[in-house]
Amino acid sequence: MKLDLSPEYEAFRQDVNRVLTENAHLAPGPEDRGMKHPKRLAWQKFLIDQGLTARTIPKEYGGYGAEPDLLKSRIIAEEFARTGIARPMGGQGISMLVPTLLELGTPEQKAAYIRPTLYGEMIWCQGYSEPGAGSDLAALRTSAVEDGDDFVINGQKIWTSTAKQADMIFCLVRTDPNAKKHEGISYILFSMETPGIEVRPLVDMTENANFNEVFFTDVRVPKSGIVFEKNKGWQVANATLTHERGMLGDPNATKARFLELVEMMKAETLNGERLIDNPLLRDRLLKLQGEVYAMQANGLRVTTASLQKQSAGLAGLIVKLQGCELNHQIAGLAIDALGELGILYGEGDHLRADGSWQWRYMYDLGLIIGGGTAQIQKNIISERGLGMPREPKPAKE
Amino acid sequence: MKLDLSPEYEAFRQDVNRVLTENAHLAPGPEDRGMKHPKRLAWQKFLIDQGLTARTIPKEYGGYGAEPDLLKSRIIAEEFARTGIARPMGGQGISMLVPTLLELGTPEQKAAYIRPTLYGEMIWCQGYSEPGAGSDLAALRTSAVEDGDDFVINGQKIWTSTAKQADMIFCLVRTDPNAKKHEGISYILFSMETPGIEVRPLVDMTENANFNEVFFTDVRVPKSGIVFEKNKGWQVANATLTHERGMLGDPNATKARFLELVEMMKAETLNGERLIDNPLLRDRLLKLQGEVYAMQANGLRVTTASLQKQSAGLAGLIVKLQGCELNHQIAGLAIDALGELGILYGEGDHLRADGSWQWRYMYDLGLIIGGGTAQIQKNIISERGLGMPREPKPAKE
Amino acid sequence: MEFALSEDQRLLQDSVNGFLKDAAPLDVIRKIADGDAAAADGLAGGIAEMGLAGLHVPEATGGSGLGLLEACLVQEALGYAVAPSGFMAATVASHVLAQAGSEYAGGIASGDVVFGLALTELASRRDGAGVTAAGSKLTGKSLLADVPAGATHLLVADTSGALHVVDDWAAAPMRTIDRTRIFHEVTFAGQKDLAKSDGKDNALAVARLLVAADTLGAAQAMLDKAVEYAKERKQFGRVIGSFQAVKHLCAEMAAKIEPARALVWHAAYSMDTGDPEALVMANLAKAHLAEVGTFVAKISTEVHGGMGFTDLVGLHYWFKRIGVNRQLFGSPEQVRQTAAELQGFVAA
Amino acid sequence: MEFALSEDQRLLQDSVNGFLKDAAPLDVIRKIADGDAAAADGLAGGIAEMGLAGLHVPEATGGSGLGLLEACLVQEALGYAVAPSGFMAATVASHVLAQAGSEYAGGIASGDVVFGLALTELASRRDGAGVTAAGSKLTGKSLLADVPAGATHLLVADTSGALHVVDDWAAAPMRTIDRTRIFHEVTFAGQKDLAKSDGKDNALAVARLLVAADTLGAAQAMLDKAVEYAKERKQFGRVIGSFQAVKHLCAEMAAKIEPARALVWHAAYSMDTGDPEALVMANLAKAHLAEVGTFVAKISTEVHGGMGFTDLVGLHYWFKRIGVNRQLFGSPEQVRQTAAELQGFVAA
Repeated sequence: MKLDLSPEYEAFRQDVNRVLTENAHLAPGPEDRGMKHPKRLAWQKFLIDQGLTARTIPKEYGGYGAEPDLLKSRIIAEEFARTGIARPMGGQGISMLVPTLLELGTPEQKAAYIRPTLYGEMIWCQGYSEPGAGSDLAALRTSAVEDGDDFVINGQKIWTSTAKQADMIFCLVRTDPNAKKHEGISYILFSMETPGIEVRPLVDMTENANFNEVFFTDVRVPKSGIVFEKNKGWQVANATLTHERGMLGDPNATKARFLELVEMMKAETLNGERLIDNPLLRDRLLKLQGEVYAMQANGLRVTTASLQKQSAGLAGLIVKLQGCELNHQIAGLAIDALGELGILYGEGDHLRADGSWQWRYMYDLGLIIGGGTAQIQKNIISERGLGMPREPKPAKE
Repeated sequence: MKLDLSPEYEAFRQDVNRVLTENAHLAPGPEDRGMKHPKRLAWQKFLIDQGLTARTIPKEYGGYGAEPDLLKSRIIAEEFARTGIARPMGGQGISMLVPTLLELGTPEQKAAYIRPTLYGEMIWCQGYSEPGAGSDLAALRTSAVEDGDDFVINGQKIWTSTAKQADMIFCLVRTDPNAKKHEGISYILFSMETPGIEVRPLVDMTENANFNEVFFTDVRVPKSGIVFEKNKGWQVANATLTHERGMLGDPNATKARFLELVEMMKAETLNGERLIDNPLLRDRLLKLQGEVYAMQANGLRVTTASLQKQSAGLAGLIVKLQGCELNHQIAGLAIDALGELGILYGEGDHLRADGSWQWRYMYDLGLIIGGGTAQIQKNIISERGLGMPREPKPAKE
Repeated sequence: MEFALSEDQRLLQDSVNGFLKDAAPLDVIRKIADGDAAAADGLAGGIAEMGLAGLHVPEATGGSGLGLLEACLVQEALGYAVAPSGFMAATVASHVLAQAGSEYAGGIASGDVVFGLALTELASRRDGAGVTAAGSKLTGKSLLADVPAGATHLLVADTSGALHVVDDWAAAPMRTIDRTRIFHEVTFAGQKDLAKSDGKDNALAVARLLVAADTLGAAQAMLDKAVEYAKERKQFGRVIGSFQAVKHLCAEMAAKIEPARALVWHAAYSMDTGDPEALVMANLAKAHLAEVGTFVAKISTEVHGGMGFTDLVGLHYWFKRIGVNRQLFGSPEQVRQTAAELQGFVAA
Repeated sequence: MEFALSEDQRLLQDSVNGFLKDAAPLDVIRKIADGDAAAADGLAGGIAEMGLAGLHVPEATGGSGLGLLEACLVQEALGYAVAPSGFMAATVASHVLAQAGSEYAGGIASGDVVFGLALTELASRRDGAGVTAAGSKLTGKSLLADVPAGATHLLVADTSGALHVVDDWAAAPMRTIDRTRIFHEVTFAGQKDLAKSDGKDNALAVARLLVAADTLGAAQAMLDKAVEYAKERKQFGRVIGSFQAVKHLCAEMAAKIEPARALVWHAAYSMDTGDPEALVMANLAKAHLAEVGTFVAKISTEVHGGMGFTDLVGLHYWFKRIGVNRQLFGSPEQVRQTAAELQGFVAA
């Protein structure tokens, strides 16, 4: 066990920190609105050139071309968090599509899409879930019917973030209605400019439209958009799905929220007494601290496992279930501690932290549900982690 | 809504109280050991003569022969609780077998068994559960094979209380191995003196043998012991099973335990401070008080429903699940409040309340499990109470 | 001995539920949440026509003379429909003022007087809130006051716990997660105190009891919606209501709601019959329903999956109703503390 | 950066687990619980032969010089096997005494000295317990002292929080639900204080950390047994482990145990490396494992159904181990209070 860094990595951390702080003036701020604001594009290019993002992606596709080194990637992420300087662009194009193309894309697809995506010139959205296919994603029904060199797509997607801004979509469609449900699906790329696509914002309980519904009516797209092979879309999607699960429940973000809560409870008072001096609120705070520290240590185990190219096993499988729940509880304590001020939202004199505790309380509940509900997570933990049997298939009635 | 009693019932309560207090000297005490101690038998006879037990059972079978009046029965129970005078005999013979015989027994069976059972001269035990048939009681395998006028019984029962003291057993056996599992079962009565019966005490986590295992090896018993009809035992058993479920989780007993806890927390100190003055322990106490009062009020709803010959619906179905869990939590808080003294058990200077908090903590966990685990209870609540579908039958592999 | 609703009580329940089913369906609630004044006035007018404001006003002073049990049934129905109304304020005010022998109770019944509540500081003072009474003049501010549209008077608690009536104040809206109900920050600059009462414990107990009933209704609605959704929604070729995990989540909600309902009824009945434990029960009801409600709000949303998170089915209106109720007139911990003090559990 | 066990650490784990598998199977534990001295001595002798007592004693004074992380791995193995031992006392004593530069540490390693702990009153005083130090003499009593068979010395805390070493005391056994471990009430009537230390915070942190590791092992055992049982036990024609409800109960246990293990390791590593947050983490580990352990003990028993309640499978030995550990050296609330004070969260 060794948690401090070797001199080599310590030096790397200092380099990263220096590059970021010396060039902080180049970073975009909240005032630079729009995903393609020139300042954002320039900052993204700078970060790639410096190897601070797209780090391990081959030079030929516009990446920095470094050897994979998870520890260095972790150091970079930590320095962005520590300095609070604007992070590189994220988005599902960079986090999910690019790895997929690198693994399974045709040379043409790689050449056409990876570079502009990395540089933020091409925004993507994801067309996976449907109203009738949530936990049971493979039940998706959006159809793609062959017609000459094209597919004609009809159907509806939901939970599509950045659909309004997206230039392109990577989408799961059913290309063989007669095959078993996992075997008739294809993974296809096409332009959001294509006629017949309608995007409707999906307002949620936070009052924001964090997601959209996307409707396809006779959308004609070229067959060349298929990734890997027709009817092999399920395998293509799974690589990135697992990737997505990993993204949820980052213990460092949880730790940061917990520390915010501590500061708030030191600053706020109730009937003239600091909230943190209230024994009941303090005990709840300390209970959560135990869980926060446990999840943080668990995160170190998971990172170490990936550094050593090993599976983290249960330690990895439980992250989403525990992490999202813990974030929800941290926000819940903050709301209870603030009492009648904790339920304020939107705007107003007495509003605290822009209502972010309430926003988190609701949004984290959405994350508990999204990307595999708690029930799905428990199925996975018990079956993959504990080797318990799957539920028997129901008898046909 | 009306919680106080009408004058008629108030008068009845006073009569009951008078009879009990004036005759308290006749009541047996802990020193009068043995279920058939003369003093116990005499007290039981006195209580029946006074209509304070076996109240609604016809005179011809040795009962008091009064009209059913749940409110009067409730008043009687409350007066026994209030005065703390020795209650009438209970036991599964009186609580479960007698109602069954009254409904389905032959004239001979009624004549032979009900009176001695009521008077405590005949002790019964129940042979239902088996090692392989717990939640899934209908999977029982103890076999009864016809041989002339007899059945020859082989197999094993478990969770049999008072098996050591019992003169007789009411037992579920499989009389048709080829029928569907619910249709090959018979309900049969026979003597525990019959050769081939072995009783082994079943020690549990409380260190006591609250139950036994009973082994049958070629036990030959007369067919005349069958109640109702051969292979109809499942229906016979169910009437009494539901009866048993009702018995668990009495809210008045829970309230009494809670009040004990309050007194304990007022009397005991930690580092010189009364336990009840500790804000964390007190808040947990008040949380439980809310649940205790809720279950007590729920109990009033259930009683009222039965008074009005109506089904209590959900209010009745949830009693066992919530009640046992609440008792377990009350004991759990008592243990935490007593800290290092709360884990003492058996004997010793510093032991509190004879270790009854620990005994309850463990025994209540047994009750959460026994007579239908929490999982079974939730199935029942969701299916019978909320009308949700049963799980689909698994496909044959 | 009968612990059940009388025929009249069930009729009252049915009539209020029936009215709200027509007058406050989800699309009306949405309009009100979006600030549609006509929709809000329409609902308020309908409720006024039912004469609910005078429900708890003694018959002698022109009211219906019904008890807090009936009031809780009405409030439960309002919570079930997430309908905003001045009913809670009217009921708390009529309870306190009738006890104080004040003449205002009659005005509440006739509708000439509409009361609001500024009692938050009885439980918690933050951001310098708190009203002080000097002579017969009030100064200071109260947060999260419940000021119904058209309110003519406020029942105000000062920092000593004494209650006052005023007919003049400055109000600024306070926006919460629950957009169906508007709360206010009210400020007093020497307004005249028209009547004084020391019924603080009663006022808090009644207000908290009604909030408990409101949460009970909202929680029952969330359970009903979850069960209904689980019976329709299909995944993996089965309705999700046939999965044991989903069934058990629904069973757990029901197992908590049923006894909670009995507790609210029992507490209200005890208040009406002057049971010595009445105030304790009313406070326990508020704290217990806050916990049960929070559990149900989360679990029902989870059973709804992604739909529960969206605005499409509107489930969040009930989620937010329960979330706001949890904090009104004191957090669960504060309310349990009151119950402890009422029982002498707290060292003097 | 590597958060994982080293090769040596895994070897240590395997050797201790392997030894206990042979030396402390359930039937041996049953014998010990039933007071079979030979069985107890046999196990104690085997553990002594492994030289575990000196594990945390500095090499300079003849010990193995291993850290608290290694000690936690050993304690976790002992908890997994519900095996009684003097290891916890030896480790706490050697930690405190080595820091105090006392010569006793060497004796612990050689086996000439066997330490017990009388530290309960650092967290809680009840029934008039408490030891006072006047001059160099101790008087008073300590409850639930951990006095291993053959103990020659005790590490004793007085009411001021100072620690003392004594080699003479009167002891009366205190029987708990856990019959595998015998605790004692120890009484002092002017016994001589042989060494003094003020390492109170450290002593508590180490003792609590080791209890956390012990509970971790016991909880892991209860999860393993539940999963194994659920895969074998059939009801309704299926192994119960195929029912979603049972699977989810097991998943919930695993989801709590995995991060808890990481917390114990991290806390131990922090103590070994002198991390400024070390004491906080050690206390959080004790409190957190107490909660996780209580949950797992209940749920694993439920998964075992009636069998879990009986003595037949002996599951209750683990249930009781966890139950006793929860209260040792302070209840969860008390331990969290310590963690709060260490962070300056408590108003002076």
